[in-house]
Amino acid sequence: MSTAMHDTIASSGRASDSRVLRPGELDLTHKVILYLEDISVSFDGFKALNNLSLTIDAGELRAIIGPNGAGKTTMMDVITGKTRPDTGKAFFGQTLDLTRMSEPEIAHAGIGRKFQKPTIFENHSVFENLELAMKTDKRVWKSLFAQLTGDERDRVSDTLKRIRLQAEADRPAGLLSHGQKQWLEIGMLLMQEPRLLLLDEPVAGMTDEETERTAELFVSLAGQHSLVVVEHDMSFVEALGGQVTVLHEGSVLAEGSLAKVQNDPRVIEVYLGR
Amino acid sequence: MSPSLHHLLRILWLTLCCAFGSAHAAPSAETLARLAADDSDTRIAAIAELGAEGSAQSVALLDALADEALALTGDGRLVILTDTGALDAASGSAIAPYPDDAEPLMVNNRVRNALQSAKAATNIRATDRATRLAAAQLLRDSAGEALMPILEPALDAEPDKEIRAILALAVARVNLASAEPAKRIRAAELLGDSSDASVKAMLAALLDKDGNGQFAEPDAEVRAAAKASILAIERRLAIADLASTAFTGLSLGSILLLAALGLAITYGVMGVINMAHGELLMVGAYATYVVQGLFRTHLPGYIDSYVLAAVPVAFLTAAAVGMLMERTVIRWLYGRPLETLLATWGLSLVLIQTARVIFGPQNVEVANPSWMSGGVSSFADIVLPWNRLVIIGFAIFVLLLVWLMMQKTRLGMFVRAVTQNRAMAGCVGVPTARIDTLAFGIGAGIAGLGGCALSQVANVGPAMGQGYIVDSFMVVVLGGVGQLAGAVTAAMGLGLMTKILEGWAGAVVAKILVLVFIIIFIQKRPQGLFALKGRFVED
Amino acid sequence: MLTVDNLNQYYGGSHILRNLSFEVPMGQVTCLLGRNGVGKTTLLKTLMGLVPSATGSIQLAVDAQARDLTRAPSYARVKAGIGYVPQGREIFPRLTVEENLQMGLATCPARTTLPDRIFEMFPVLLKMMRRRGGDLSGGQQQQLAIGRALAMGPKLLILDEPTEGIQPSIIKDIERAIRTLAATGEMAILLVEQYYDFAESLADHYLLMERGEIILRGRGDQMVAHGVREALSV
Amino acid sequence: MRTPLTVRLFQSLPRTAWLALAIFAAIAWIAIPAAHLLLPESSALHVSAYTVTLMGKILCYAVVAVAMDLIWGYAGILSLGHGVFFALGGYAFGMYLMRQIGTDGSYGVMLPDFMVFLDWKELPWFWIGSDSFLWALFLVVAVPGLLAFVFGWFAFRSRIKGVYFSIITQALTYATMLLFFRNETGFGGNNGFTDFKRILGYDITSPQMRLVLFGLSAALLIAVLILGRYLVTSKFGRVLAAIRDAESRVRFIGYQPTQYKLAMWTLSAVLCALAGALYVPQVGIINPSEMSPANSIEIAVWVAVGGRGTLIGGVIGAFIVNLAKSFFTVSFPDYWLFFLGFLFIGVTLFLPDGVVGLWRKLRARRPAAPAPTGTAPAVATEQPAADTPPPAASTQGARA
Amino acid sequence: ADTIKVGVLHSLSGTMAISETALKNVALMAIDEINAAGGVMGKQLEPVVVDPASNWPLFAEKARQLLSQDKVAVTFGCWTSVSRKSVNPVFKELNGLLFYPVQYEGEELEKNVFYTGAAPNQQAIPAVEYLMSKDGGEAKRFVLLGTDYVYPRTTNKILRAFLHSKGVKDEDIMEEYTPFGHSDYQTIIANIKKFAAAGKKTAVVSTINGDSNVPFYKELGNAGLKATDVPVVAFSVGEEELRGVDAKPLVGHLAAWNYFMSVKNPTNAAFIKKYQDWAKKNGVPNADTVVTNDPMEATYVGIYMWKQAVEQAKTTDVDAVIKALGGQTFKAPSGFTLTMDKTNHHLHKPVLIGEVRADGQFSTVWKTKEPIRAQPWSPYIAGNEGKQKL
Ligand SMILES: Nc1ncnc2c1ncn2[C@@H]1O[C@H](COP(=O)(O)OP(=O)(O)OP(=O)(O)O)[C@@H](O)[C@H]1O
Ligand SMILES: Nc1ncnc2c1ncn2[C@@H]1O[C@H](COP(=O)(O)OP(=O)(O)OP(=O)(O)O)[C@@H](O)[C@H]1O
Ligand SMILES: NC(N)=O
Ligand SMILES: [Mg+2]
Ligand SMILES: [Mg+2]
Repeated sequence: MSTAMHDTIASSGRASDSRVLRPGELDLTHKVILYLEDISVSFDGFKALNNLSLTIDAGELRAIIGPNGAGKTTMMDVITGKTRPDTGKAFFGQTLDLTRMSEPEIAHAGIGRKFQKPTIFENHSVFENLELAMKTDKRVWKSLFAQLTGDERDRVSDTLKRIRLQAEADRPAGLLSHGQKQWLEIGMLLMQEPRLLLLDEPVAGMTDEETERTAELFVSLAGQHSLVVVEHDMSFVEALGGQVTVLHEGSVLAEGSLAKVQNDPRVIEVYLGR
Repeated sequence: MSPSLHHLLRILWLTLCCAFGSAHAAPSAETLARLAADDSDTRIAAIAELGAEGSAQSVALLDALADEALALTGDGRLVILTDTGALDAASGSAIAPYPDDAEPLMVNNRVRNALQSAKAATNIRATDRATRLAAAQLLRDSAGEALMPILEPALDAEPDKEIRAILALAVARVNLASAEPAKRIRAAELLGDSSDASVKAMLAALLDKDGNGQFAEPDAEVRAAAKASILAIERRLAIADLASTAFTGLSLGSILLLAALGLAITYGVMGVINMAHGELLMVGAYATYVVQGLFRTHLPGYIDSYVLAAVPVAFLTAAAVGMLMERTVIRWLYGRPLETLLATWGLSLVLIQTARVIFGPQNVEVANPSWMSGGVSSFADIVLPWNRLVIIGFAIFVLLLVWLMMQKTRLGMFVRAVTQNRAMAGCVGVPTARIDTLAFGIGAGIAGLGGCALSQVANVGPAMGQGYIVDSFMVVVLGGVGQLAGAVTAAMGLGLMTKILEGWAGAVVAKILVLVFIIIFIQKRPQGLFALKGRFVED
Repeated sequence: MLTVDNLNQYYGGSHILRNLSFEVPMGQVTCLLGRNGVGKTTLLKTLMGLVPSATGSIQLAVDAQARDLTRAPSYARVKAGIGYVPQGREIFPRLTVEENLQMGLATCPARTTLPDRIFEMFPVLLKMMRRRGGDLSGGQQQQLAIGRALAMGPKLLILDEPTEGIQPSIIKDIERAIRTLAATGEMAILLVEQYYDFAESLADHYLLMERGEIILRGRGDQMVAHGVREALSV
Repeated sequence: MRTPLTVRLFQSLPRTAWLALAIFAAIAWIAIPAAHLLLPESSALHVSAYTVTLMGKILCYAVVAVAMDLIWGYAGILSLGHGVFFALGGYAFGMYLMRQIGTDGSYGVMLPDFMVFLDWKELPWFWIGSDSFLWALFLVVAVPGLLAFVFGWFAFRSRIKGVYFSIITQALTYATMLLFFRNETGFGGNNGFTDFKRILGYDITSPQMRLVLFGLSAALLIAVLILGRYLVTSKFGRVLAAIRDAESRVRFIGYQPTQYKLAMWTLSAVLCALAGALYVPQVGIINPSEMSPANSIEIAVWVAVGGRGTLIGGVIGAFIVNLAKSFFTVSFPDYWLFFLGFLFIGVTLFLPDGVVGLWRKLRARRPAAPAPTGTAPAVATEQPAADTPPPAASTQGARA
Repeated sequence: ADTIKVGVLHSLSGTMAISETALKNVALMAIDEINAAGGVMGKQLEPVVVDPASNWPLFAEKARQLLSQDKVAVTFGCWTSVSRKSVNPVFKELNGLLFYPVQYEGEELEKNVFYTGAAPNQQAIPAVEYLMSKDGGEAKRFVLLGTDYVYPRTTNKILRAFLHSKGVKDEDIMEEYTPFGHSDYQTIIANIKKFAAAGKKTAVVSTINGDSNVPFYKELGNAGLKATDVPVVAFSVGEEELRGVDAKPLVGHLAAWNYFMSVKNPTNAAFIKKYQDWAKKNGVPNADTVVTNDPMEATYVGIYMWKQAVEQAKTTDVDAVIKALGGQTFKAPSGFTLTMDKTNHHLHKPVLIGEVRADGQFSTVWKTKEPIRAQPWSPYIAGNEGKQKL
């Protein structure tokens, strides 16, 4: 991560120092945007997460890899409030206790998520999908009278271009192919302008070329946003360039640069294979 | 014993009497005349006389009166009407021509009561144990001072322990009013063995004070004995109360379950919002009715087994109707669950009207076979009706059937797979169309079985199904859609709760409270009792 | 051997598959490539009878016996010997893993047992036999879907992006397994794949689709020469 | 450059729809009154009191159907208990109508007859103020609105969905029905309210009053259609539809589904209640059977027949079903259930999206006639039922 | 027109079809019979049958249709009180004429309605008097059991007042209601048993209506509550209802009506025969087992009384017919000659009490010597004094 990037984050952190935080606002005083400590989750006795601890810095782009069933998706479930951990702490910034917030509250606080299985609004057009995701006041009363401003329209168009779905803008999203749905979901995430993006296998089903584009996109987002990307595609992880965390049986097995973890015999044993 | 057989025996008996001359003198003409009097008091006195006399011919006369076969002709003669002709009541000889103007003597409840007592007074001396037992039971509840001359000798002569205990109670009841305190004490103590609320009332009356503060029972010892006995009876009654509430709750639960099990498949497993479910119950019930009719006309001797034959017929008929529904209508609606609501609502209207056209709008009569009529008296006057006992057993049987089918057979697995992912089920080689038809047929057939059971306790009519549809959905949904164990728990829970509340607040309020309970309960368990858990539920 | 002739397919008004003709020979791996939305999945669904084909014919020849499957319902195609691993896994969420696998035996006589091969390839399935399919992780579900298709020992195995979401070591196992299966000479394999390297290393033949048409085809070892990778990234 | 609300309201309906509404309004407010009052009974164009009442009644049903469509068609929440809101609206207004009877009842006192009969000496507390027209209007909105709000608040908060929600709404209406059946509850038991005499002092049976009620029903329907259309085309409507299709996803992008559902639910209930309030003086009776589960199911049936998620479909469905009922019960009293039953079956089988769906299909077919190649056979244009269920019916609604 | 239209307003579908269909049938039969005999004033009667489908607002709508579209001269219809209440305003507004054939709770007198069923004093009160008599078993304790709606509630209110007047105390009266369609009577029957066990002779007065009767009687039979112990007297159970039950366990239970099918007299024999023939001819389901009952007789009587009144008034004009109806007499199948009261629009009716026989018929165990006059406004309800006429 470049120092310049670090500076912007740091300065935004300082900015928030200088004034009183409103309740629910993200506090990045210690540069940490996501803080998981000793998280455990079990299903009928099976420990999907086992004392998992992990911190993500603001602006960081982190890749998470690990065998099938290691608990990657479950971890995202915990962060987004879908699953409540049995034990452990999960904080967004310094102050926001994720284990006590509802999904919309968490989303509102600035965490966005792309699911492993693309989930979009199938009966809405591609355009409407993006419109709904857009960062704005999402309360009932506002939505009754909401109207797209020119600005907002432009933002939707920009995103459409970015995810290459301009031509499909008015089609129902349910008719998109699998890969197109993946893109749309990424687009929705961008519209949300979250501080922290959680991406569960974003390039599954994409061509190699699109995989590269996606990697570029994520790298460009890092800095202003923090990203946590789960993937099994090592060339993609390589292209992301950031730190890599390996999960195994619900806890961290290894952490470091891709090169480092790729040579870790345990990682090769349980994950990469020979 | 069938009435005609009864008649036959009576004729035989009377004939014998006439042919060989009876050991006893025939009842006097005067007594006979009093039997036909206008005034009930006179008649009842005559009945008592005949009963006390106990001659075979008197018994025959009383039986004829009880069967409303004793008639008065226009010219004032008493005759006994039989299936084949008429007999003179006084002589027992056949009369020709048949007296067309003979009017059966009116028997009202009062006369019937007198007849029963008279009959019991005779029967207590019978040789057959069962007859004596029945007579003793009757006497226990109704004996009065007047019968003491019969009761006491009968008690002394009685060899059977059980009957003796009953007779002792009967004697004790009478003795409670005896002039001798010792007898009264003994009686009060003995009556503590009773589990009869009326005995309790009788004992309690001893403890009442009159206007001057005097106890109705002057002897303190008798009062103490009575008090102790009352406590003993009360304890037994309290237990009986609990047991009977539990039984009624269980029974209601089993009926709810039977009504709902078919729906647990068609809706719970297959996802068809089957508004015609109630009508499938109706089909099963009408099938039972038809089988009963066929037995009555073709196999009258086996009428008691008609229900057994009706079980498979109800299953098959309802299954056939169900499969027809599936093939013609529901088949086109998979993946559009809400449309099934509309179409099956339409189907239910059609089925109701069809029943109305075929069988008429009125309810039809489905009788319990004799082995399902009446009940077993358990202690403290609780009668467990046979039909309800059988239905509880039947519910367990059907439940087992459904469970085995769904969980232990490949068919069950296919059905579950098809409803979870129809396209993919086809892609692993399941003939989805056939499975759908079969599964819906089985669900409908199970509903038919439910209908067969319901016909034994409730109405059979065109609109009968409408009364069950709401309850059935409540059971299936409250239990958790697709969860057999949930349906069972829900049915039993609702049954018990309804019955407990009903005893406390009455039927209407109980029903309201149960519904409110359902609303509140679902708040706590938004997916029903046995909610499906797991990560796939939300997606 | 699967023979597809002149297949056409429409969704609403739009022409999705245009005059497709190709073969999938026995004992070989045929890879179908193409960018997102060109119609690969649609083609496979048409082969499975999930969407009715407008025109054209689909023939499956097993043991020198050819069957026309153009109008056959899905289950009949499976009975004829096709195994299918769909895109998006499509496991039965409320059946246990074991039951899911047994569903793969739907066309076999009752009491047929599951081949051990499945568990050798995907040991995790053995560990999770009693868990419900829907509770598995994404990659586990994918493994389950492949295992299910293999259960009955198909004559033609159709795989729609089977490596999606699977960890690298197992992808390698799958690669080996597919090669072994093809090598027995008793199975034809039609593989749709976005993961180019995987496809290239397996393909005996390849087909490249573009907007509903096959624009390039050839032997697997010609993929580099024909510039397939480049064609995919335009 | 925000567009003013009125303009947007106007824009939410296409021009043809405005035209249709205008024609409808003209018929309801001018043609029918004229034909009823001015034309002699012998005239072929005379509209009888019977017809006016019948139409007025169906207009009220149509409002209910539109309200149902708003919550079912657009929010995917199938209520099997909407009858309770309709009936409560009716009862609230019925209380006023009962008070207007004054001393004209059979006991000749100010208390409603059934209270005299129950030996009640004075009005129970919840009847206080019921002689005021305005208070009655307030109750019409407030009571069902409050019930819906409280009920919905708990239910949506607990994330009760699909059939579970449907069933508890059914339990709600059923329980309320039983409650109202009881004489002690204070609403006339099974007999309910009937034998009304006046509204605001005017004779309720006069032709003018009949026409006023009829005109108000038409006005309510028009208003509900416009409002409904605005809602479903607004962002609010889109969020609601998104909740219907993928509620958890909506949560993850930061909306509170509970609030959205609650808003639409309560609105729908209040619209039902208004319809109920207009219904009661027109049909002349309100009793608990309006809350029977079957009645509520029928409301859903109207919507399904007309076409779900179309608004106008509710209106069409309410008219078709109720006119068919009125016609068949007279013409084929013994067999009308067959007709009705087959109508429902036929609609589902052959018109999967209701009558409106058929109409749309017919319209869509015309421009689509010159198909791309002309060789595409019809089958391929059909949605493959096995694969992708038609969007409207995929996941939402009464199924878990 | 050369026909006179006659409305028949009975539910042929829905919950009430079970009872009302037979009334439609008997009305049609009577109309056929009158037509065959030359009609009314030389005009044929033309029945207009509609189905209000057990839906109360629909009753009002259909009534309006009959009166304003079909212009019927008279309507025979309704069973439940609420349906009558629903159509009353319509008949009043359009000045129509309704004949209501079912026993009801009274507390009503409408100019446009003629009540041919029993008022409480023509059914309920004599029945209870009988139960208190020696032959009736000298009951001292009463269970008032009914379906939860106005007719049972009112009847029981009147009965309670009546029982009070006879010195029965409140603790000796148990009042219980069940919802419409209630089908599980286990608890109630257990409660009755308990109540009856207190020592005094107990009787049950049942105003259970419609579909609940079958489960009630089945349970009663199986629970071993015999008529000789605790007799049940019912006001809504007639021959038609007993068709749906196995009557054997019910022998001895009672019903109070103004007519029984089992009544023996030539008029009744002819009436039954006519109906059975008509049923066969018109393809009524189960035509060989059709029965007649009290409301059917009341319908039949009503039609003939109307015919006589029209012929006397020489017009079908409603006001004239109403005037002519008072004092009409008709020899009814019950064996009595019934009179329409001059002032209160109710029939003078005999009261018959019957015990259930094993064949589902009733044997009359008590009857009044002559028809008694109806008291629609029960003297046992406060405030009704001096209201006995229109
Ligand atoms: N609701 C549940 N019930 C039972 N087991 C569960 C449940 N949810 C998750 N699991 C198990 O928890 C483990 C972790 O699952 P998770 O989805 O987090 O894995 P993952 O790391 O995302 O895997 P993949 O790379 O395959 O997506 C898996 O073994 C899974 O089977
Ligand atoms: N049900 C449908 N109705 C209309 N169009 C559809 C439907 N399903 C898919 N399509 C369209 O058909 C085209 C082909 O889709 P398909 O799923 O076959 O693509 P694919 O090649 O498998 O893509 P991917 O690699 O992303 O999985 C896409 O443009 C898609 O939008
Ligand atoms: N009037 C009656 N029986 O409802
Ligand atoms: Mg995962
Ligand atoms: Mg694809």
